[in-house]
Amino acid sequence: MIVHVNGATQEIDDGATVATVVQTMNPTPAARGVAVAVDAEVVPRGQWERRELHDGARVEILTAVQGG
Amino acid sequence: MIVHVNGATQEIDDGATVATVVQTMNPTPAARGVAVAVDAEVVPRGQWERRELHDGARVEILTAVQGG
Amino acid sequence: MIVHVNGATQEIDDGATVATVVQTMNPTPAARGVAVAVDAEVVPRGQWERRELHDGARVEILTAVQGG
Amino acid sequence: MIVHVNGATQEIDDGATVATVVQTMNPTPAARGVAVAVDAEVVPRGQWERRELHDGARVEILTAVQGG
Amino acid sequence: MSDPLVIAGRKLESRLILGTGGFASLDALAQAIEASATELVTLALRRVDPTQRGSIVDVLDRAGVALLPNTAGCYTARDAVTTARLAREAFETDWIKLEVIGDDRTLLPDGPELLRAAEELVADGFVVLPYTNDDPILAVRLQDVGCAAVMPLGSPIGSGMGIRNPYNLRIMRERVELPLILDAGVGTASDAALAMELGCDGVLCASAISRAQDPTAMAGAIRAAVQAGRTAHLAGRIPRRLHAEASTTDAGLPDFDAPPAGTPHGAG
Amino acid sequence: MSDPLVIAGRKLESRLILGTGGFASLDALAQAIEASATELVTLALRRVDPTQRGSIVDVLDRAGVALLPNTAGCYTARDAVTTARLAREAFETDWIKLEVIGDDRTLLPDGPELLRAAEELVADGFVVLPYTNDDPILAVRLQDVGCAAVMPLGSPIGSGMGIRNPYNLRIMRERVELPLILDAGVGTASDAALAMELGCDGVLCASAISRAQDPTAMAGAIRAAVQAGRTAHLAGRIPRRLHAEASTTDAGLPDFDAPPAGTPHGAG
Amino acid sequence: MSDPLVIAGRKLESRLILGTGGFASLDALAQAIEASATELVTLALRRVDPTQRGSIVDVLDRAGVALLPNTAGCYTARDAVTTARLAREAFETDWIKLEVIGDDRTLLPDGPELLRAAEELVADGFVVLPYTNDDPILAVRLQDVGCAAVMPLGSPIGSGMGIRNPYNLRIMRERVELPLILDAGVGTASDAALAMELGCDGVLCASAISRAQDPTAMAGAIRAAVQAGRTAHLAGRIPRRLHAEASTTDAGLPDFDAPPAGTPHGAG
Amino acid sequence: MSDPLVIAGRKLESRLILGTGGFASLDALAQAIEASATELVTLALRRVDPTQRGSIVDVLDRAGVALLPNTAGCYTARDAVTTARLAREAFETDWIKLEVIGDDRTLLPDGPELLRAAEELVADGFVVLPYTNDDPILAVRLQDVGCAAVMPLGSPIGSGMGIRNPYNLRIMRERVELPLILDAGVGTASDAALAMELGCDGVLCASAISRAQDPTAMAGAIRAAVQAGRTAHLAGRIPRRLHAEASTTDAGLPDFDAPPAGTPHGAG
Repeated sequence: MIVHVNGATQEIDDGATVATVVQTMNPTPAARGVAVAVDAEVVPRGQWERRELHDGARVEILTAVQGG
Repeated sequence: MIVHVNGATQEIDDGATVATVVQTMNPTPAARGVAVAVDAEVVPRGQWERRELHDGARVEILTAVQGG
Repeated sequence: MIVHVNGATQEIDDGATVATVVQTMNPTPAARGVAVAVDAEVVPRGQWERRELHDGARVEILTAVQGG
Repeated sequence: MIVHVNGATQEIDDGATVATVVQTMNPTPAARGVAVAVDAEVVPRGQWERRELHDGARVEILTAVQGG
Repeated sequence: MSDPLVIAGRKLESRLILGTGGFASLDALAQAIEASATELVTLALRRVDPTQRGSIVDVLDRAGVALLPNTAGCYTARDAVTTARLAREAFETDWIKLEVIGDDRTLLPDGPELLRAAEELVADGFVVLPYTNDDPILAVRLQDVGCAAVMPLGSPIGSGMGIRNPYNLRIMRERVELPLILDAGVGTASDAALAMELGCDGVLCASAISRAQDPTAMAGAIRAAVQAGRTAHLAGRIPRRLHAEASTTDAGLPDFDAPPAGTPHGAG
Repeated sequence: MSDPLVIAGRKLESRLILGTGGFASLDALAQAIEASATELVTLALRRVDPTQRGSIVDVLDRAGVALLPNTAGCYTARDAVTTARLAREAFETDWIKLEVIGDDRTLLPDGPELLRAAEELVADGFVVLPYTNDDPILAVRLQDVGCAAVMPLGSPIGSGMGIRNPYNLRIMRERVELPLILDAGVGTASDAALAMELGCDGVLCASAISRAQDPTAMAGAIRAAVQAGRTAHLAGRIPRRLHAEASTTDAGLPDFDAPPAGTPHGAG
Repeated sequence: MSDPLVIAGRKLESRLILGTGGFASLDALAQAIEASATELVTLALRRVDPTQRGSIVDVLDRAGVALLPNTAGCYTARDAVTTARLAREAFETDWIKLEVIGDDRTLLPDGPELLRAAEELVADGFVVLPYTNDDPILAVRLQDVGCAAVMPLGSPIGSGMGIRNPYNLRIMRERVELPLILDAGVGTASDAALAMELGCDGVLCASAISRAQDPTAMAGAIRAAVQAGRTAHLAGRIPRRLHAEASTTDAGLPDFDAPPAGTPHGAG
Repeated sequence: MSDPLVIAGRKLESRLILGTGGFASLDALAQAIEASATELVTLALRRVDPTQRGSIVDVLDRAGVALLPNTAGCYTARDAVTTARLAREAFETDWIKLEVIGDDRTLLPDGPELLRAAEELVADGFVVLPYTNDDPILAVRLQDVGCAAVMPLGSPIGSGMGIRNPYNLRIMRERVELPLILDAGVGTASDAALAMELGCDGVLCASAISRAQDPTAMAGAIRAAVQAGRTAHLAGRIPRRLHAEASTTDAGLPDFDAPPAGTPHGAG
């Protein structure tokens, strides 16, 4: 199954969750300062483990940077 | 029947038209530079003669002034 | 004998010194912050006692004030 | 005899006049818009012919240019 | 050598648009129109006053100028749209100077309402000339929705404060291809010239003329200033420098003092 | 309706004095003179260059303008006085634009030397027009010693920075009865208009015209701006306000929304 | 004597909000935070970069400052709202510095989109601090929809041009009761002081500090300037005058020259 | 980290010089001295008034500040020199703030008289700090004759107009190596900060403090502003730009809208 994570295409197993892809991008997913949107909707941290991704999902995994 | 012409209450006969009230306010209604709204909708000059006013109608009869 | 002290005419005895007129204007002449000019020339404090005034002398006795 | 004309040293005959050196610098000396100073003093046009230069004289021959 | 201002296909030889508010009389207005050489003049709609003598429309018609009705006094897009439609009916013109203000003390435009009204009026076939603030982004949005020109303020209406933020007008000029007309704040001639030098295509001026001590003379002054500023803009001004740049050369400067260097004085 | 600038009894219909420095050619100068309508033009004295072709004096004579020689490049009263006397001899005029500068980078005037030179030249019968800074006190001193006009700068020569301190010019105008001519800093038309609006009687302009991309066009622009500023000054501008002053009345504003207050709707 | 800035019930002893963009390193940022004495610091959200070392959140947590996430880079209300929600999730704060820009060259805000986003975020429970332009009307609209503060620019982000139009801020201050935070354009200390003197309640500053040659020193300078401007604002400045007002009295001035009037000199 | 202002070999830790004119009482003055942290304070000489209670000299001595007598009210070099000599006698100091004014309405300095007085006083052994206008050339002349500092105005004494022509101060700073002290025109804190940012070494301030509604608070504000401006000057400000310079990077900006380019959506 194909999903788009931070603009890049990625092949994942069926049934993979948000937590799965977060871990690939960010080895310390518990860290404060990370947030995830799937298809432009926020996925609260508490749902990462159980929220499965659908084929073609657009996942944005964001973190804090300097700015403003 | 009561209508409101330029903010003032006015008693008119049933079946009175826009042209009727225009004439009371402006003795030379053909003059360029006059426009009329009934209930915030423009009534084109060509319809003044046949457009009857309903009870409670809010009529605005406007003309050119310096401005701008 | 007539002298002019701070713009006002004053009658003094012949042989009167700068110290004499300073004392009339300023009861504590030793105070720091006072200076005297006679005919637009500074008279140092050390000479006040012995410097006699001539007839028509213009004496300015100045002291500190607030200023910019 | 040596004179200094417009900053350059020039050998001239004894008895040479202002008119002489003007002519060497400016072939049309009658032209309006020329003035001469010798040793920082203006020499009026009317005196050019008879004013002899002395040894070491500093001659400035000036004319109109754009400016201002 | 013609250099017309073209708005929605209409050529205007004069780049000065005259606002008619504030003139003491229609006669004074007529004289100012003539002195200004304007070809486009604003006017407003108000309730008929049966006691009124003389019609501004007659004055403008006699002067041969085109009419630019405004929507002055409107606080909402809805009222402005209604007023524009009444003006079209009254004056038989599609042109509208669109004003939607936010406040009766500053008379500053309300951007979001203005944009909404502009969009609606463009869709309804109007030639929309919006009075806007000096925000370059809003100007671009007004261009995007199909306005015929953009008319930023220099400072509040009638304030006479000139162009308070020339930088915004410079940035706006870079971004907007439509005609830019400075529409408020002119206090005197130099303000109008500056607007044109900043790249505006025209100036709309009411109070600076109508409320001057001598409105006719001021109309002539601002007319000349608009032309001067336009010409200067096209003529390409010199750059600004902190220091001086001599206008007279030092070459050939005489030396009245010293003998020429290295010369053994009197040696000859 | 004539409104001449009068200096030392000479009437000038044009209030623009043209500086000739910086023009690329005598032809360009001649065209700018015509476009500017000036009647008084500066020039300088430098060492004769035998290779030079064409005379600026001929150009100016053909244009029918009066000459205003300057003392550009002088750093001392002595050199300026000598130069003025040479200019009188060369051009058969008592008029002199007196420049005594303090610095070749800023070309700013040296006040004490300028005052000294002015005093000496007045005593020698000259009509002295001193180029000075924007110091109101020095301006009064120059008036006191008998100058024919006072010519303050707006900003350094050739800087194009306009009038950096309009307050000083306002104060100077209150104190000086002589003609005031803004003499440096004009960068474009609006600067010239502003000078006149501040109460100057004329503008002297060189680089803004001569070094513009199109000098002839800029000459016309600045000519128009000087006139516009003069007219605006006399016409009496509106006061400045922080807030707005409506140019369209609120009286008679329609109300498209609510039924008239207190009216039992449909009661009839 | 405490004089805290209160936003949405939170008291901030420092009236300087620090933007974190532009610092060369997290160390430099940490030092500037300390020198600035700020208690509220912005940060942004971007895609996770697995190669990144060090976390700005850790730095800010160690410094003990509150976080103010922004929506920098958003051009639409929709993106800004999504970004704000992600920030709430990431940083566990309802506070959001709302930016909706119209243009990547000027970074000027898009008023209508900004207002829409503000309204939506307020409804969603956010404490909204919108970065806006200097338009007083838009500021009032932002207040009306429930923002917690209004953050106008002085000039474009990072331009260092200071406050280009102080008049607009004065007018805004008259109309807005919410805290006003100057949010862009500060170039150096005097700009920050001026903002406070105009009645702003605080200053948000990033580039002026982070890109200064010595960011830590500049952080201290701007901190002091904000306090100085605040104190000066409350202390009640003297009015502006065109002319002078002597600070030394003329009373008692000596007269070194003339004998006293009317005195027959030597008569005694 | 000490950064003293050094004038004629004397080190001053505070770069703010306090003028004493305008305080409502000696108590108010004493409080302002403390709040300002100044170490150098002006005072003047006037005819003895036998009815006067309390001595400013005592107040200044108790505060431990050095005295800087002035020659306020003098219109000629001669009077100023006499006054300076009297001040030396009265206060046992060689330091003199030299004022020679041209006009009692503007209190602007008379350049030529000032220069003459400065020359004479330097020859007589004084440490001369001349109050001068913002003319860079006169400043250089004052340096040349041996003054210990140059004290230009920003605007007329007591006008509170700030620095009307920052360009002149920039040019002056380039030309003058002596300490530059801004000596008139400060109206509020930001003016003082700006003076320092332009490269002044100190600020002399009287009316802005003494006539503020709360002089003690304003003394503290201007003290902080002088320090802030000094620090900012040394910290190296960012350059000014017409356009924006982002403080948040665009790198890593999320894309909430489109599917990634070139990806056949749902192809997996």
